[in-house]
Amino acid sequence: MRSIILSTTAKLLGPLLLACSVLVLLRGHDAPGGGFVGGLLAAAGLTLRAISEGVPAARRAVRIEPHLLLGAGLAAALSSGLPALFAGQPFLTGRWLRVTAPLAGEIKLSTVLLFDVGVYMVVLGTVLLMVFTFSEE
Amino acid sequence: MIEILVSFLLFSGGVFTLLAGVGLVRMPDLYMRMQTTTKATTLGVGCLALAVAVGVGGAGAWVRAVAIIVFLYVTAPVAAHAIARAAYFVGTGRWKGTVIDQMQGRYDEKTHELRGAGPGGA
Amino acid sequence: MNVVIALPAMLAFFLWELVLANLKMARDVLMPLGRLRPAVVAVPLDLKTDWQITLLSILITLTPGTLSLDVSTDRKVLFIHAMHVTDAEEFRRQIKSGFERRVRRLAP
Amino acid sequence: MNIAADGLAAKSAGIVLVMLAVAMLLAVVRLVKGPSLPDRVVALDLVITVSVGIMAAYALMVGDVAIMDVGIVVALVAFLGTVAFAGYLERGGRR
Amino acid sequence: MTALMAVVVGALYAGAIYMMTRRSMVKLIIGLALLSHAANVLIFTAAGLKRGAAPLVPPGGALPAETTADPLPQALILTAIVISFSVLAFALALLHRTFKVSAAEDIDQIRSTEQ
Amino acid sequence: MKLILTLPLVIPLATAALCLLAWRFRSVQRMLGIAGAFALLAAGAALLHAVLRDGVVATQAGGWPAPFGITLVADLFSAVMVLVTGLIAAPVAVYSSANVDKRRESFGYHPLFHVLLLGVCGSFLTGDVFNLYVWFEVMLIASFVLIALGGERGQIEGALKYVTLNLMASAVFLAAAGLLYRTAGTLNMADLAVRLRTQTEPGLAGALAMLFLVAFGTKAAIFPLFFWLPASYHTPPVAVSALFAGLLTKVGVYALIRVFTLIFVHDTPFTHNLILALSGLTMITGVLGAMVQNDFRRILSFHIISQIGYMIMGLALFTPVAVAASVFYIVHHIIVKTNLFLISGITERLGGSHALKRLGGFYDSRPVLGLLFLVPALSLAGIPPLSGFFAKLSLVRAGLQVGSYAIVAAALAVSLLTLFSMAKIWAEVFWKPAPEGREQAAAPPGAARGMAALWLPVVALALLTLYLGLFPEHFYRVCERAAGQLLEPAAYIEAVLGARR
Amino acid sequence: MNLAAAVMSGFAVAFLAPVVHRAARAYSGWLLALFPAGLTLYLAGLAPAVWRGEALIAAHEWAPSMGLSLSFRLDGLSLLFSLMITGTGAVVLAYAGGYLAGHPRLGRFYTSLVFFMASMLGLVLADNLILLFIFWELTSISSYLLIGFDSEREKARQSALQALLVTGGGGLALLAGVVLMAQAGGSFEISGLAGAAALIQSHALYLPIASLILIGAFTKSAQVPFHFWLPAAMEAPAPVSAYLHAATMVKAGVYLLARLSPVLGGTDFWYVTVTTAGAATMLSGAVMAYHKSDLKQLLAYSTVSVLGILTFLAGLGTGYAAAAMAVLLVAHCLYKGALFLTAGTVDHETGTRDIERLGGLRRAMPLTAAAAALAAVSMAGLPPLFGFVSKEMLYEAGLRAPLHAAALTAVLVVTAMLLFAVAGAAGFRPFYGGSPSTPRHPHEGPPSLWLGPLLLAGGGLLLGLAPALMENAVRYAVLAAAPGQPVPLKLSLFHGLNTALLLSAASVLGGLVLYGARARLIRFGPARALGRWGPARGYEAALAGLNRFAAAQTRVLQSGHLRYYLLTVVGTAVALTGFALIRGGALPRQPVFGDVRWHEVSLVVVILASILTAVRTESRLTAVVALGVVGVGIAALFALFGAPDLAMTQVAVETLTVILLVLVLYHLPDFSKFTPRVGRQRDAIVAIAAGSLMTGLVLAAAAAPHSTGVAAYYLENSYPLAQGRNVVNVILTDFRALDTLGEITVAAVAGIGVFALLRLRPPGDKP
Ligand code: NA
Ligand code: NA
Repeated sequence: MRSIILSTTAKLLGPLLLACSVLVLLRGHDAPGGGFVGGLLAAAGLTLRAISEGVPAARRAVRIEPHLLLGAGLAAALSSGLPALFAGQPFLTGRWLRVTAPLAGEIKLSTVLLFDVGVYMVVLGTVLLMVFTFSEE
Repeated sequence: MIEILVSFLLFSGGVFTLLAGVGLVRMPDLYMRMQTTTKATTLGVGCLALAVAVGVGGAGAWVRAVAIIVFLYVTAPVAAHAIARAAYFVGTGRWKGTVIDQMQGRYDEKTHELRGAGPGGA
Repeated sequence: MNVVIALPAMLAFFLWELVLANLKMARDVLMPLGRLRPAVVAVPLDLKTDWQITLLSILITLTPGTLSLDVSTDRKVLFIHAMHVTDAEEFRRQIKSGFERRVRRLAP
Repeated sequence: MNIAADGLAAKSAGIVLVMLAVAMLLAVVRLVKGPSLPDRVVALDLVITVSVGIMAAYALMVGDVAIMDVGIVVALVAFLGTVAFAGYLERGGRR
Repeated sequence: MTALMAVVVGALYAGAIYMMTRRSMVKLIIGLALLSHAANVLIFTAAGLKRGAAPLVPPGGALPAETTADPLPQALILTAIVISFSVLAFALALLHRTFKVSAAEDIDQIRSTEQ
Repeated sequence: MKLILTLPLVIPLATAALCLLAWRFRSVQRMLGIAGAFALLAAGAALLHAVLRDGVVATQAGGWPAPFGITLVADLFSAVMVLVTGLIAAPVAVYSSANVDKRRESFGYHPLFHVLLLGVCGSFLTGDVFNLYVWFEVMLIASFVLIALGGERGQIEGALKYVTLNLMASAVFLAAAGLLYRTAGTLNMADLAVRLRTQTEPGLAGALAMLFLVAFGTKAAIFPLFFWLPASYHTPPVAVSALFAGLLTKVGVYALIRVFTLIFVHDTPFTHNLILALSGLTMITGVLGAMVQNDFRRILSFHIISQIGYMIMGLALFTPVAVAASVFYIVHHIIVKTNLFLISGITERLGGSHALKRLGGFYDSRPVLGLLFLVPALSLAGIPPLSGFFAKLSLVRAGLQVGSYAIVAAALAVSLLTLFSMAKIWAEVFWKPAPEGREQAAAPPGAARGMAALWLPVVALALLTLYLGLFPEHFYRVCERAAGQLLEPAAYIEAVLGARR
Repeated sequence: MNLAAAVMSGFAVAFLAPVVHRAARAYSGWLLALFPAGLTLYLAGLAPAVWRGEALIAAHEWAPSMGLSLSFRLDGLSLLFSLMITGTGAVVLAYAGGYLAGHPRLGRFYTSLVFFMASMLGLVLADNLILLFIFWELTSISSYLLIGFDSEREKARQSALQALLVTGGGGLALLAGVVLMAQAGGSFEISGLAGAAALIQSHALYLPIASLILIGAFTKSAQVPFHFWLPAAMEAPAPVSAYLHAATMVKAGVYLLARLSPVLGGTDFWYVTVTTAGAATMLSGAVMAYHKSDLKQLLAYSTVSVLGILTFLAGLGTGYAAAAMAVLLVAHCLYKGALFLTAGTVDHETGTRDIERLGGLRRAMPLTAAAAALAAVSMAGLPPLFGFVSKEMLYEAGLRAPLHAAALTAVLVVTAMLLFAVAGAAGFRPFYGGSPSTPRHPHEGPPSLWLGPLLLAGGGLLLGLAPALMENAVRYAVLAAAPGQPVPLKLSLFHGLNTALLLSAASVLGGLVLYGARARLIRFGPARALGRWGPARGYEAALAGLNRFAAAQTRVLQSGHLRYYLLTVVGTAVALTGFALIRGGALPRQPVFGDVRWHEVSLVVVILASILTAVRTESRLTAVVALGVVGVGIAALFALFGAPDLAMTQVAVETLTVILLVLVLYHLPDFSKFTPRVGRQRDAIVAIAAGSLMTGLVLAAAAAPHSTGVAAYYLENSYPLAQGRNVVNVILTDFRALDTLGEITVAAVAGIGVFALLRLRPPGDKP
């Protein structure tokens, strides 16, 4: 839809949604949210872009092909389960690393977060793939 | 005191939202319905969000309340704009009491361009 | 004018208008419909950037009995639906001296 | 600072919740009556907005701001549906 | 409230099944969408409704509030939502293709594989 | 244990993920696909070996104790099923390389294939009802895409029915799982077994059992829930048909056997007699459906239904011999039916059609193919000494032991009609002279491409059928032990819940 | 070498046969005949031991868990049969090499034939019942492949199928009978059942067991009314007819009767059923043979008749009968084998098998004529051929029948008269008299074509002249088939002037008369009617009826209409679950409303009204909007009942769904009402029933006692152990991460699916 109002708003909301999505992803373990909603929010941002500026513009904004996002997401989620396996624990057992970073305070790096990142990527990839494909019909 | 302020905000929000509902049912054409809903809900939800911020207090509540208000204030007009525009294309009727319509006939049916200058223009 | 002054000024004006608008709206919703004078008015724009135009249209939508419908493709005209229009010219003047002026100051 | 779960504000919230729910019902009346598709979309829009209000009032009632997070997400993404409908109508899609 | 929710569940299922048994292609989609809602609300209701507190551990504490909702059904429903959304999206694409290849909007016409 | 139970999931998922990452590189995907399938086969063999050695094995995914986390558990039945999955996956992967065209390969055939395997293996290994739902869905969505991949009219129209009916079944499954959680307070199947056994009042459990019966029964394609299968199985490329024919319905059968031996055993006079009646009707309606078909793959499709009846007949009779017979029958059927579909692909490649009336003359032009057809075809009809005979014999013995004469009579009559169908295919495709004008069509361009990849899997599966027929004892013993574990699930429960009890 | 190896070697040779054929070409028949010849010698070498009363046993494990062992047992009965099988096998293989010389499928023909021979040998040697059944089925399969050998002809394919279905069906009955018998008698070994005869015969299931086994035997041995497949099987090449459908396979049923009569026989049921079937078969077979003019048909019906006689003898159960059976088996094998082969040669050389069009062939093919004449004389029961010995013993057995001896003997005599006439028609008619012109000009074929028939027919002469050669073989066969019965006779051509001899003379006279009057009698024979209304028509009608029923059933069930499928599935679910719900008494008497808040009620109303709108509207977009309201309403409920994660996800997903729906609907047709009113009402009833059921289930679940579940564990351990405050998310990413792993796989595949469906189109499809 060609509209100045829409496309200008999209320029504001797109990055905002992406930022929110990362926030939701990272906070998901402690507050409502998580990889799935995060991925959906990110996808919503890009969907908005696709609606206001057309799919090619949205594709340019994503840079990566959605298929690769799917593969990478699945690989990330899967590989989050493997360290435990090598350590003799059951598949998908969580392994944690606490890092104190400036600004963000204490960050819990963990296989669980990696798992959620995988979820995020897959959801983003699949929704984008769907929206782009349907839009381009 | 805070309880009273919160209650006041709450009731304001509730009343405005309810009015939006009434307006939506009562108003005679699409555009007038949109007028009532957009306006009333923005203030309605705004009051309610503020009520939470004041009532619950703390950074968490305030950040969330402000976020809701800002997001809603940005997105609601865009949605209204999109719908209004679309309604023009599908020819949704205007109320017979509409006195002036300076947008009539300015949309190009093919390109969807909206002419700024021309007959009836400013 | 400085943004530091313009922004709060605009916000204050907007909030005031908002409350006013909603009170008017409450009246409109509850009173007989015959009092309403809805109209779609073309308002010529002096704003240049997309950001300004968008901001203006959002503010207009959020406030009294007015609703931004669309901006002409050449960005020169904003079409506004309003609930009480007796004189289109008067309405245009109100918009231009109200929100448009403030928005222009915000981001020249 | 916090409000008591059984204080005035919480009670008000309870009443306001009913008002909001009634507003939602009114929106559904418009949904059912139509007559045009844009009218119905506007009704959906109102339902969405009112649901944000409900979440806020409820958050206040139970004193749990986590519910507000839902409102944020709603406020952020729900308008996309409306925009999509608009785009559909603009493209000349059939009702 | 459970009884009312049970009615919602029933209405969702009935609506879904009625729409799925129409011959009009698009109604099938609506039916499928209702169907996924139905299952979710059913699980949610059957698990026991508890007003208020979400299963969150408040900052500083190690345990959630005394009476929180059962988190497990919520997790199950979340998973189910994602799955049914995915499947619904696929079904949409499939219907789209069906209409394109068989040019029939009446599902009863779609029998080429069984004749 | 941890590794060996996890590999059947990790291997296909990793293969699928890597294939997605190699989206643009078809040949890389193809090699990954074949390698993954063989790796799965190896993992299945290792798993069965471990279970034969150590008894029921279990691991708690995420390291959370049962019943709070998700348990992966393999008794002999599960292990056998996983191994058979590998045994089917490997040949079909090889066959695919010559049967599936480039277009489909470019649009994700290989990752989909492995996701399907993931869903199948997950279903066999999970010890959790809801997780079973998830793996079912994984399998289903992959099958949805695979069946429609290519976009031909038949595929799409078949897929519409396949998808809709399976979604209905999934909805029933999901509802049943949710209600079961409410009733028993747990989703872990071993825990459910314990809790439902100690529950004094069956009440809701009986109704839930019926929901599960409908959900799994639809997936298994029993009477009167099988409609999706004949509507769709003959539409995709043969490799896909073969994979589906071998594996998909059997996951439904697996689930039926699992829940109706482990969880819903409180009212067997009702539930299992109901299943018995359904099994008879499934056999009969399926075989009668096959009688009137005139298309190679559609005949085979209807026979799948018919044979599902045999598989659940063993479950319904609910004796050690009967359940062992069911397990034997399932494995036999998977190998044989897959092979028949693969053969139909070869005759299609050479004869240009699946329609019986357009085929013919292969007895003279491809006598070895004739022999290769006879092995699975006669096995399917229960002709000795092939695998199907021992499957049938065991079921007959089991039925006669408990005096279920009607079902035995049905089973025997249906096996005669199966023989009739196989003879019909034989007569039409092999004996009958090639139809006029086939000579030109006989060698479509590129027909010779990768013929070895088509033949080798067929030979391998035929040898497997012969092996199971000529040396049935060893495998039958395994089935007997599997049946023992199924009917006396103490070991299963112990392995899952451990010392907690 | 032991018995198992002897049998198994046959299968190996069968699959080597094409190789041998490719190497030896013209001599392949001779070369392959060496194998059965060798087996004959091997078995003959075992004869002395058997005749000393030893039973030779070779037992190996096969599948003990299923009652199957690879156990073989050679006693007098088996020996008799196996010598026939291997001996005739050698002759037939040699003959086939000449008869089918140059045929492109000769290699595979050998395979089937040798495969059959091995199976047949296994059948008569098997001691294990399952093993016996396995070989039984294998003979059916090889028979199928051999009947359909000329597969270009549809008739051949149909006949093959018919034989397969009839014998296969009988086989299944046999399987059931055998398993039941083993369960009743406690053993799968025939030798093990010998002592259990009383147990089995007093078993409650004796009648079913005996009936099932008899069905198996009767179908295989072509007893009326299952005989029709055998004449149809004459589609097979002559060597097959001679070998399978005269000399050996069809005798498998008789073998089974003889083998099991110590276990099952001796009861009234057995006696009456078997002798009646035998008598009916011998008579009707003979009548039908008499009416045929096609050489092979005539021989086939005469075989049916002889099979009837053999069955009859097996049913009598006396030592006399067993001895007569053994002698007739051998005699028939020799003369009928020879006659089929000469018939084949005649067909091969002249191009016709119609005896009306044949004559005077003895001039062109003297050796064949000689063989045919010898065989015919034996068949006619004239001295000094073995057939005469056989007939004498037959009458003797008939006269000594325990019941109705006179009537039964009369049937035997009539049959013999008819067979006398048939023998004349088959063995003399084509070779004597004038020489009408035939499609091909006949001359004597290569040795392979005449040597075999001559050997068989000569065997009949040799045994007729020196019947004592057979004495041991017959005695020990009788000992096996009728243990404990006296074996009273010595085999000789002349037993003195007794009743049997008089009957013999009478039957020769009668036979001569019938032969002379044949041309006149066949015109109004009852056989035509039997051909038109006989069981063959029954078979066809049954098959056609079954086909029609199958088609109708499939049309109804697999109608192609998705909505009927859905209604059936839903209806089944509702019926079963509803029944179980009521049966279990889980439905609460009163719904539990608990405390209800007004805003919740409003939300519920919002949802219900939207569902109704979605269902009732005639605008699809309105339905989508209504769907959106339903989704948002549910999300609000989730939020109100402590599930913010759910609410959040629900709204996001709902929005996305709406977007996708809107994108796709653009390309899809409008809502339409296709279903007429009645159909709509029916669907509505089913839908409402399903909805009510689900409501009921939820209410029942809510009323059920809440068991302490696993929920507390998650709440308690989420933060301490899994380091997450959002318990739901911790479940998703940690406690039950495996679910989520599967779930994202579903999502990923769905994305690919959408992409592939919309982008990958069949070649030539327009975008
Ligand atoms: Na999730
Ligand atoms: Na974990």
